[in-house]
Amino acid sequence: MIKDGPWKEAPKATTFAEREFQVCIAARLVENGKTYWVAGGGGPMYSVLIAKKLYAPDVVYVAEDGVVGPEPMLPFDPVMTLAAARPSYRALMWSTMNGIGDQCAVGYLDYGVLNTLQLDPYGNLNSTWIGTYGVEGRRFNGPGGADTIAAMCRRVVLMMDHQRRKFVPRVDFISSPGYLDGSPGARERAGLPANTGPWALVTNWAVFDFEEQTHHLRLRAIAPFVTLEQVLAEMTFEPKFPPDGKVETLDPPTEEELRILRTEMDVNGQFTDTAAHWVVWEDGRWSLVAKEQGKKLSPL
Amino acid sequence: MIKDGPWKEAPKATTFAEREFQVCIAARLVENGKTYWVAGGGGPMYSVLIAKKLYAPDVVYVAEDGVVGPEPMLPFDPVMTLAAARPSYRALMWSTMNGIGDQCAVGYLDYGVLNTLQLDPYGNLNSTWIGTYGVEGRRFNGPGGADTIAAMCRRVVLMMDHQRRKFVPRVDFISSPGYLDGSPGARERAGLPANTGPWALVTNWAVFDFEEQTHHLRLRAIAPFVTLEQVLAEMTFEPKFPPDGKVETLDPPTEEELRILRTEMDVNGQFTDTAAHWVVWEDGRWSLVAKEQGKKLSPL
Amino acid sequence: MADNLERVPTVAEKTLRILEEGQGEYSLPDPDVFREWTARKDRAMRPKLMTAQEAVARFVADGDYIVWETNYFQRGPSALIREIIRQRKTRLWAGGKFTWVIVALLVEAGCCDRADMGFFVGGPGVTRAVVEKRLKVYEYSNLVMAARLRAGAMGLSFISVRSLGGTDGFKYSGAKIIEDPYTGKPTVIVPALYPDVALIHVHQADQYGNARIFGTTITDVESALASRKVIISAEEIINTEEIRHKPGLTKIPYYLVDAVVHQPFGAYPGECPGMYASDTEHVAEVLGAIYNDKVKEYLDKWVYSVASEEQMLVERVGLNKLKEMQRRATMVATEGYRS
Amino acid sequence: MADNLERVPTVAEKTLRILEEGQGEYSLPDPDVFREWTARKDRAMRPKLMTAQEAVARFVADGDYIVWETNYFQRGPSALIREIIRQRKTRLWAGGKFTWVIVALLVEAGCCDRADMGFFVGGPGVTRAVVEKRLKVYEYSNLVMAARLRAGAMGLSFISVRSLGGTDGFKYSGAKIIEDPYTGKPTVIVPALYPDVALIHVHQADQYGNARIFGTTITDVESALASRKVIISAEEIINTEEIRHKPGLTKIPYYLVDAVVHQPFGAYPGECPGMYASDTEHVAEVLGAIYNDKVKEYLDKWVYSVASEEQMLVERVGLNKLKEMQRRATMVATEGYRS
Repeated sequence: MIKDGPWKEAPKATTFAEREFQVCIAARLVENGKTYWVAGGGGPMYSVLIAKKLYAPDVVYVAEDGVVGPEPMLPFDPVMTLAAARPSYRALMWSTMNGIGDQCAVGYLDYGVLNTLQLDPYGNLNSTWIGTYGVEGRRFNGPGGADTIAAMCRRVVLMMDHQRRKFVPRVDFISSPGYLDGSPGARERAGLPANTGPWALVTNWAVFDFEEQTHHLRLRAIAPFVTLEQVLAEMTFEPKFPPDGKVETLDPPTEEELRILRTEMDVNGQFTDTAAHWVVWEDGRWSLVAKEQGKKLSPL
Repeated sequence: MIKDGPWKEAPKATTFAEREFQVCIAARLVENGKTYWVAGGGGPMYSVLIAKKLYAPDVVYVAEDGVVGPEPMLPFDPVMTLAAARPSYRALMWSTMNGIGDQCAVGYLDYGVLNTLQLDPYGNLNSTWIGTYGVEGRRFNGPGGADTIAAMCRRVVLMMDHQRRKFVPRVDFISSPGYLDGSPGARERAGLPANTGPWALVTNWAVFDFEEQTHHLRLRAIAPFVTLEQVLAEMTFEPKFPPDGKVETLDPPTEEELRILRTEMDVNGQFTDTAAHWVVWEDGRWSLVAKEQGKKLSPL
Repeated sequence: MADNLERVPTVAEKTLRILEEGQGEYSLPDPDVFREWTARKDRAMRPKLMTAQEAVARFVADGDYIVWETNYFQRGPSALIREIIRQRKTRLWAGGKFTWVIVALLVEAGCCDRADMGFFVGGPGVTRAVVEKRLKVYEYSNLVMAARLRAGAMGLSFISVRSLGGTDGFKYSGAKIIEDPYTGKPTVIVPALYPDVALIHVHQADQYGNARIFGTTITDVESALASRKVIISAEEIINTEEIRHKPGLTKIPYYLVDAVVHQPFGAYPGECPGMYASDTEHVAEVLGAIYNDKVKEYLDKWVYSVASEEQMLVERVGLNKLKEMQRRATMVATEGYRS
Repeated sequence: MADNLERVPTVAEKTLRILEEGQGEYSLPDPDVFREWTARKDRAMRPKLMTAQEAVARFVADGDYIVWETNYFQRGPSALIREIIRQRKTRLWAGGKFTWVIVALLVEAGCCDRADMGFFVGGPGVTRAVVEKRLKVYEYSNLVMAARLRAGAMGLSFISVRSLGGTDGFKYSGAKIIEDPYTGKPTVIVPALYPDVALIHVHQADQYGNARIFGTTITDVESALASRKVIISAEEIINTEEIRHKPGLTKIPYYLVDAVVHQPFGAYPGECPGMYASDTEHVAEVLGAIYNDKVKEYLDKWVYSVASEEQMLVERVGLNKLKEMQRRATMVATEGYRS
């Protein structure tokens, strides 16, 4: 899953936000020559579009509303990541919601990439309610297109902030299915297509996959700017580890990845603005540096 | 069902083929301001198009393949009554087979008009096999779109040659449903939509409807050129009669009806060519006259 | 007798087990009841042009189940939604798929007390309404809601889907898991949806309701087929002659439609692809109002304090902004949006 | 715990009765098996242009279930069908919906031993094949076959329909009547259809298989989605640049497609709406051949005695006839067929 690629040789960035790192890592996981169905915009969309520009030219990006293989006119207006002219530009096909759902159901949409608010060891997603459903806490936006993608795409890449309150033993509400209780055949018993399920989780600190037998989250690689102890401390449960115990260290973003992300996608600096600090390479090591108020990272 | 209309006052034709008569009578049954879904071409299509031109301007003709409300470019090439440019001309919408089927299923297609090879007292249609199914006899073209129309349109007008071998107590094969065994709720028990079923039968000699309680074929009117005895002799079962016993006499075709039929629709004279004789008004009465070989009826 | 008759070795039992049932409320999906309604709709081509006020007054009743296509930001029937709020409709049941802020606006305006969830912003107002039991939410997803509408559009009572199973949403939905009648495997089915009202904003329509939409569509066609009352708002009213010239462009035939509202900028503040871009400031304002619990102020400014959409566009938005939105559309991508 | 949880008063039982079952043979409609096939299809855009000979040789196997769109007379894949006959494929199972002469031709040519009926001409040859047990026919209708393909295209195992029940066709089909899981009423369901091969003739396609069709369609899109192998024949090959210019016109995306055959007059003797009218003499000839039991002579003349479609068009049809067919199309209705 963690492969080598052109990023190995490319000039590395020395200052970036963690969420930028996360998007670049997700981009490197993109498999060339496959279809990617992405709900909404943000990190999942950016990761696929960066990959298509740099590493996976034969990837087919499919938007939730049925835009197939566009050459989107970047950047987009805020919120307008779907059903709008710029993201739909120069597509091979404009379909409908049910039309693109059909393509997924019969198996033509290989990968999904999804954000989640909360995750459990079996990759179940919560985007509906944090707290006690209907009683206390907060209602969020619901599954949207994520339930479909999580159910029917062959492989799903998840993206989440690496925070202790988000890695929970049991999500407050399963909005979109992972491996449910993790037992063999649990998804099939729920009526979901065979041979589907979460394939990877990319946080701002680490990359996970799911152990084949147990369907349990397994740590595969960590960011160069955090320690294994830090990664585990921000989880309420212990992940599995590879059989050889080897957890790899990820490469930092390249200058080119960040240039594309900053100039064509996250142009309003949402990722960098919402970050509390920057990751900076100084004196031969990575450190977290408090952000200067109002200062944006340069587009390189 | 048998109404008065502009044909009462219009100049009457004095020479015509029986099947021409049949089409004109079916045209007069067309209800203005309703949608008509017609499978294939021939008499059913002609009757609706004549009606639209003369009596029912707000009728919406819908072709089997989903052409909605065309202003068809008449006449058509042989066979090319569907999925072709001329019958699709100046439509309001071009749909798909499932798309137009959906419109029918939710109830937007009011009437169907169908040809049949065989009919039983409950309006069941056979267009699949005459003889013992699969063993002896002859395979015909199957239900095509007729099963759908017979099942889902609100009212169905049937058209059949008035011949003893076609009025049978039980059709050899139910290709498209009438009232099945005639019992109350028989169609609903078979999963068909409520409040649907055959509404009229127009032959070259008579018009029937179906008795409300028994769902049995009921004679309502006969052609001016045949007697009641002739009509009944060409049936293997006795139809019901109206409560008052009154069987009406139909008006002959008008010159205008025939002109449209002959010049815009049946331009190759299929109806007149295949007729064994013409119906002719002579000496104050109608008679059947053997056709002169090769001579066509004039288009008036 | 049957000559090519063969016994199929698939289903041996004569019953199918229902393995699981969601507990969410839904209207009984009976196609025959829906057909009684469509039987009464007029098939003749009659002009249906009217104002948004009139269309909403006549065709949206308190307690109706409403669906709308796309959302407040992208070719949605934003003008019609604002008119619903302005007329203070109540007890609406919202089909909240593929939408953003509309459910929150309806809830805060007191128009809506039930919602089927696909996707909508769940800010503090919606959370409060749920906790205080002023709003019931039933849980589906965008595509499952689209499947329910498709089943309605097909005149069915239910349809099977390959998702929703295993989620907690399933429990609060009308879905069931049954043994598949052919494969025997567990299969999720959902009830068809037959809304009372569909609100659809289109690029072009004629006065009878024959409607064209360019770009992707969500479930515009399905909603029009499955809903009792269909209100179309259109950027442009075109001649029926033009409709007949390119019948392949017609997405919705007129006899499904009850009202046609000529409403330029009817998707404002959203984009109408190929015609105008969105008002990004307004988008930020309404999202901010929801997240910061200022929806009432937002509605006062943009809905209640103006008598009509036209007044809002002239007095609150201004012609310069509208021209700029058109200019930005022209600058990006008008290709493909006329065919 | 569940706050908006309500008991739905619809289905009390925990089983559904199967009330009736047709006895026709069909392939088990398992979407997961179909998904194993689509998993292996290439998603990259690679040129797929090849001749009809090559496409049929590579993608039509003996024993395959084949579907085709429209028919021999109207935008059907007539050239591909003739090539199947020319290559003497055997044991094909024909999805005979909305078609005229094709099944009769395939049967008389010895290519076909099973057919699902929607509509096809049943002349003496077909009758004889049935009585002599060389042909099994299962009975559906055009729309029910379309529904089966739609269920396949939706990745389902079955779908409910509002027809077929009560007919004798039902008995010789794969349909069932079950208690509706929501209304309790009797409901007809049919098995999804996942053909091996879809043959689709289109107006325009690019070299990868992105395809455009103008005018009404039957189930072109559904067939492409539900079939393992998809062969497109196209009147015109256009640039992908043109496809991207009007994405709304693409009906079939390239990754469903295995072969693209550039086949001008590929619908001959049928019409291709907006491009050419039909050869009415040929239409009469083939219908006459079937009704008068002269199919072998017809096939000798038009199929076996020519090595390719190109040879047939030049030597049997002649350029004058082809030009006249085009002229007649131009005379009638080209409007609407480019958008």
